[in-house]
Amino acid sequence: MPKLTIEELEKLRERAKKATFLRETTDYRAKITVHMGTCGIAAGAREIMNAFLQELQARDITDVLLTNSGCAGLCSREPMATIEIKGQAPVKYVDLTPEKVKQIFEKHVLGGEIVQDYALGIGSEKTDY
Amino acid sequence: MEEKTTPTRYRLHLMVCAGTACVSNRSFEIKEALEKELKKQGLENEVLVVTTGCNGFCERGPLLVVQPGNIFYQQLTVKDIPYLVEEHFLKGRPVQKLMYTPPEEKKPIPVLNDIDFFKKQVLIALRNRGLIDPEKIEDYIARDGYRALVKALTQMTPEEIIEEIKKSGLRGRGGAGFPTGLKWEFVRLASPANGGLKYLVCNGDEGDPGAFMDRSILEADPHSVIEGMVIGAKAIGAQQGYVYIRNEYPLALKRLTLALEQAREYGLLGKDILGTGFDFDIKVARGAGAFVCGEETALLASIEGRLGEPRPRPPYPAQRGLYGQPTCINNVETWANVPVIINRGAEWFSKIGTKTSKGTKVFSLVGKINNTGLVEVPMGITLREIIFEIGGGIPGGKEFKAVQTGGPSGGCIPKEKLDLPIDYESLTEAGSMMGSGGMVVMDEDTCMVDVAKYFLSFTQDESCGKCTPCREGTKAMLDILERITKGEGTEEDLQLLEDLAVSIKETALCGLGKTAPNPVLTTLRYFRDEYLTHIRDKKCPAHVCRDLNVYTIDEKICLEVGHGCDVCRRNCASEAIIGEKNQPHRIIQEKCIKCGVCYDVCKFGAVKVD
Amino acid sequence: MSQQAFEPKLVGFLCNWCSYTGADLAGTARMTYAPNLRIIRVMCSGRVDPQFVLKAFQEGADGVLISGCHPGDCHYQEGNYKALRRHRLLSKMLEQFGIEKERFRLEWVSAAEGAKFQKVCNEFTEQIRKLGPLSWNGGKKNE
Amino acid sequence: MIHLTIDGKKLEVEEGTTILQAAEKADIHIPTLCFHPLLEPYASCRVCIVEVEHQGKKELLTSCNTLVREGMVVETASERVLRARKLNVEMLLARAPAAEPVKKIAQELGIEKPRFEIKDPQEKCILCGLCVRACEEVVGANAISFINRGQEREVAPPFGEPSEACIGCTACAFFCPTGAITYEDLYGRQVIHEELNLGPATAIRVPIRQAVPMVPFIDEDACIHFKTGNCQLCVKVCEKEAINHDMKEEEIEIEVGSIILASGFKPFDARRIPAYGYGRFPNVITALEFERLVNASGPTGGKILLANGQEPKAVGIIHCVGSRDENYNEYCSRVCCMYSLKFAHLIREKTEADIYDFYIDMRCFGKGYEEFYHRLLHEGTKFIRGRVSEITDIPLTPEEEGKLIIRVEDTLVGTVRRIPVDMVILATGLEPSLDHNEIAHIFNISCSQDTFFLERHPKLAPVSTFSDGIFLAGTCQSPKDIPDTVAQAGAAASEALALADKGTFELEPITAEIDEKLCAGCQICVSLCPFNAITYNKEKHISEVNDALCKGCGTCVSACPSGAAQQKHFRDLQIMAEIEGLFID
Repeated sequence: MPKLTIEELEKLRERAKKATFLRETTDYRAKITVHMGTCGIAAGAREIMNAFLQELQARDITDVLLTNSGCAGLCSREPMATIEIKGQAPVKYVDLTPEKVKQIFEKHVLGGEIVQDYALGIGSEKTDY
Repeated sequence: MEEKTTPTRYRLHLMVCAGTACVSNRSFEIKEALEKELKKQGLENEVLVVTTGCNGFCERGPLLVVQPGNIFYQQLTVKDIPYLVEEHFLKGRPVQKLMYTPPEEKKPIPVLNDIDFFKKQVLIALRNRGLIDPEKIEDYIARDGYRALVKALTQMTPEEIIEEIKKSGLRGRGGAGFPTGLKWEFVRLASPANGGLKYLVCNGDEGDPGAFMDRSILEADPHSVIEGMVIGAKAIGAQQGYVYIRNEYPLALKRLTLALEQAREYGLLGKDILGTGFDFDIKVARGAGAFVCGEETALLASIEGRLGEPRPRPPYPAQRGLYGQPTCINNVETWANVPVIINRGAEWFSKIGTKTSKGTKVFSLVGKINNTGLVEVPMGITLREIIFEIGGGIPGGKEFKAVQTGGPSGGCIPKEKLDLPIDYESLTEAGSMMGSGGMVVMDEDTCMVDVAKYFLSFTQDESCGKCTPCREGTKAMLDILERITKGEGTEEDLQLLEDLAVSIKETALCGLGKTAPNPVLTTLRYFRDEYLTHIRDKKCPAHVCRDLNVYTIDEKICLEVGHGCDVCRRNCASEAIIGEKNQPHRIIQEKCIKCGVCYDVCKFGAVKVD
Repeated sequence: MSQQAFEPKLVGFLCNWCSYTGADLAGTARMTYAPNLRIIRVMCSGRVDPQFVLKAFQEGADGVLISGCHPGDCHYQEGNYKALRRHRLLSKMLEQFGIEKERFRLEWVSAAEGAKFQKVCNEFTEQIRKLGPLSWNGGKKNE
Repeated sequence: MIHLTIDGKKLEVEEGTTILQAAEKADIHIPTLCFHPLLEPYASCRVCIVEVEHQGKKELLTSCNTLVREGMVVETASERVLRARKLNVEMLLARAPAAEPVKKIAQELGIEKPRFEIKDPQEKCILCGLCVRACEEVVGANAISFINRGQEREVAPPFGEPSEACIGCTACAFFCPTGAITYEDLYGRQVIHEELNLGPATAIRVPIRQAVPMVPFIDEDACIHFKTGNCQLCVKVCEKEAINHDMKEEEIEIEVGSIILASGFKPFDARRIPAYGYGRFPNVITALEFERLVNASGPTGGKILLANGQEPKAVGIIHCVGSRDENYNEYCSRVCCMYSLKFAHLIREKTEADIYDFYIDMRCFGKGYEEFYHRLLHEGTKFIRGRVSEITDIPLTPEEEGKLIIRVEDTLVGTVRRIPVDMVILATGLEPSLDHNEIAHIFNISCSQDTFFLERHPKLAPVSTFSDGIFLAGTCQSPKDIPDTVAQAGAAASEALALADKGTFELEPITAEIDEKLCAGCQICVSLCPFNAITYNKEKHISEVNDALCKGCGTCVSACPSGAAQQKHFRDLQIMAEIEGLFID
């Protein structure tokens, strides 16, 4: 590693921040929860999780929180994911596939437009996330 | 430099504490188990395991904090890992049984920030604790590391840096609390002899029993110390720095050495730092663990390879220090504070704390307290807040008796002073001192004479032996305390003890000697009765001083409750207990060696100690 | 002349400072030594011109002694070294003339060495006595 | 200048003065233990504490290292000071009850017995560090240091092993205020100064008390500075600033007209006669050692004592040690008889001892000498004529037990006798000085058979040498006593003076000359001349002799191929004629 100049240090800082933002950021624009109960995993939730991760990585997004939770109770419609945009009501998507994930991610997470086709329903409460 | 692709995106960062306390609780095994288990579950690309420096809540180690979310897992064992990985990291169900439950409560607290221990802390010196891997410079840089350095090197003159530090009100965290900016100014204005260099030293020789602030900072965030030192070097005009660190801190030594290498590699140390033309490098000097080497002149002598003993001041190191040159010597914690002050400004810093003592102070909270560990609190916080809110009070529902601050040089503060706001002046006023931040909590089972004896035996043992009062005086005081705890003390002894303590405090050569009588002086001041009980009644109220204990068996309880179980007799090594099964037992006092075994083995409370 | 009756005629060139004084000492110390040596005083053994030696042999000398100060002790610093060099060369030349080199001797005798002078003198006389007369006319026309 | 008050006295002292120094100026005594004016303050004993009031703050400070400040008010014996000082001294007394300086201060402070535990009643070391600092600061050897901590602290060389760094200078013992360090303790490195040893006691000394000039010198072999480059304490204490270690021996050329050699003698080394046991028996001493012993400024203050400090009951004086002996020197050293008689007289005067004088012949040739001999005969000195064959300590009879026995053939009685004595004085003879031969070489003079310098003529020129302008005086020429030496020295001085007075110098007439007509200009003579007396005249193409430089050796003459060079009075023709003359029977 050659010696840094000040500009290079700042660039390095930017990159390092992206690698570690998870540890600090509490202020997310959106939160994606993949439901990963035994039922979800059996139905392919891992793939869904990976698909979301890839989307985040590919677009280098740091203001969206991706997390998992246990079974949401509707095992027959797994894999499921809940998407919460800050200030809006959470939306549950069901019967997901990686392709659907892509669309949902682009339209809903990035665009803010709910993909009604895949959505199970929209919650009434609003999230503070 | 080649641009790298965006870093791998993980879903979770698992921050495993790898401070010395957790390491000795096998946290590295936890880490390995985690990695193994994650791989098994195919999560290695989703979940990242990070080793961090000391989290502070050492009582509960090994610790794991899950990010995002700040979920706090504690007292982990390797056996817990497969379950934890599957449940939480795979299935998203946080594991409650591994979370922290405060004593006398039922419900666990999942999030770190909600735990009392962490709630009241204000992190400046420990700002990166649990958030970075100390062995990765990138992690430090991500947390605004070396930003203050850039500012100091490019936007500030040395005078401005010193002015900023002066305005911040930062005072030496090593004990005496000398204003840091003023010290820097002295060194800046001093001219080196014979065209030599000025030196800058980081005092990492932490010797107080039960104190581990410096170790923790060096282990958790070595770069913050390095950055502080480079800024200091710029301010005073030094080109060579030393970190004096105990060789018995292998982990801190390793991480510091690694950090220095990384900083050098990145051009943050050495020649032409960040292309600004400023040269400064740091060497590591390892100490052999003599307490007196924490005294600055002894420390400098030790770096020079001479006998580690203090020399009279003046001249102060700022005038004639290392190799006879002006030397700025500050404690680890002080250096770690510097980058933050430069980054956030003196004004911000000086808002924290009291009128005379600004910022925060790291304390190591140990002794009879629920939450032992490392805490960083703002100056001005009361002892009560630290002990009862952060520290969670005294275990076993026992009564708080005193807190010993400032290590062997400090004094014991009784419960009447619990509401004392902590700063340099108030502690000195109370007969103790800030010291480097040791805080030993004592409960009702503690004998204050014994405590004084303990600390004095430590200073007596660690005295370099150079000056008469410290060498001979501490020994003489210890002899008196020995006599008192054996029931052989007289009231003249007490007078002599007090005279000695005052005289040593007044005439000893260095800080070690001058403060060595503090534990005796404060216990005499606040717990004189206890001394008198030892002397007059030949009794130790806390039953700690064994020679003063008298063991007896309550024959009624022995017979009626215990039915003369005979366990005590069988366990008595000196055959001092007579009695047969189903009969009451009795202790022959002449034979009793006061070992206390009978007291410990009696299940019925028939053995009494007085 | 029988061999027993042969009394060699010897010529000695003695330097003024050492050997001549040494001879004087031998005399004042009443040491007896062979009367065969006839002494010519020179200021320094370095003054001894090879001609003198040849002249002496020519005139009928059976042996010639040059005696000077010990090396390093020369009153004139280095005259005796020059005598030494000349002695070496002249000895070779004398051999070519048919004169035994034993007949030409160089000795270092200091002013304190009266006894040594005595010894040298006696030895040299005996040596030449054994060698017998020289009878060398040195190329001088027979008279 | 700084103004301060010490014990009510107003003082004005220079900046940079310590309180201790200031107090000393005001004649105020502050007790100290670890302080030494030649060493940096160490401030470890904490006995010199004083109470200082400065800018409204009153504190106890050590006076040895605290510098004075304007307006300081110092109390050296306030109640607070005394209380603390007393405790510190009391503690030191408990540590080192045998340390005299501590005892003294303790007494001054009214401490009778320490209240603290005494570990070793014989302990003297107070850990003041003077020895360690002397070794570091003064000597620069760093051979000793403190080891261990606290109560276990002690002074020792590295690892407690004899230190290679120790140069055996004993500075540590010198600085030790309590006598805790002794020479012998230094791991056998220290040579104990023998009672009768004439060797150096200190690096700076006058050679002997009667030395002329009476000026001290630095013995480079003993001086610490020349070993370690440090120390230079003498420079610090010399108020006249007369000491300069950088001074080197230098060669000074002085042009003179004449030189008087008075290079003296050396005494015969009595070790060369093993049978006399010198060096083996401590009570066999040489004449010079005896001379030192009886000297009032000597090691015993002039008392005649044996090595064990007792007075001898019988003393033997042996004459002609190394003189009149074929094995050593054949000549008579001339002075021994008379000084032996003097010794006998002194011993008679100062002790009750029997005196035996073993002589070959009594040589009392000078004025009043014979009379002195007679006086001694009357005083009862026993004169035994005979050469002593052996001195032994192996007794044959009970009387000889513990004595030195002198075996001698008494030639007057004709028997071999064994005489037990306590002390034997060897009347060692005189020998030319050590650099005698070197001097002879430098001045190009001869030595006589006895190896002393040779005079030009024993009767006609007894102080001249064969080198013009060089004269002899004293024992370099032959053994002689003081009157003779003085006489000869006077003569030598007159000879030299005569030359100087005359203003002219007579040259030997025997110089070389070069006949201009015959000289071919070959320049052989030029290169041969050891005195550069011949120069080549380029104009005339001939060589020319400078009469003033020519010493007349004639080397050039014998080398001249053309016969142009001739020596006055020793012309070729003259010598040839001489040779011819030899053979005219």
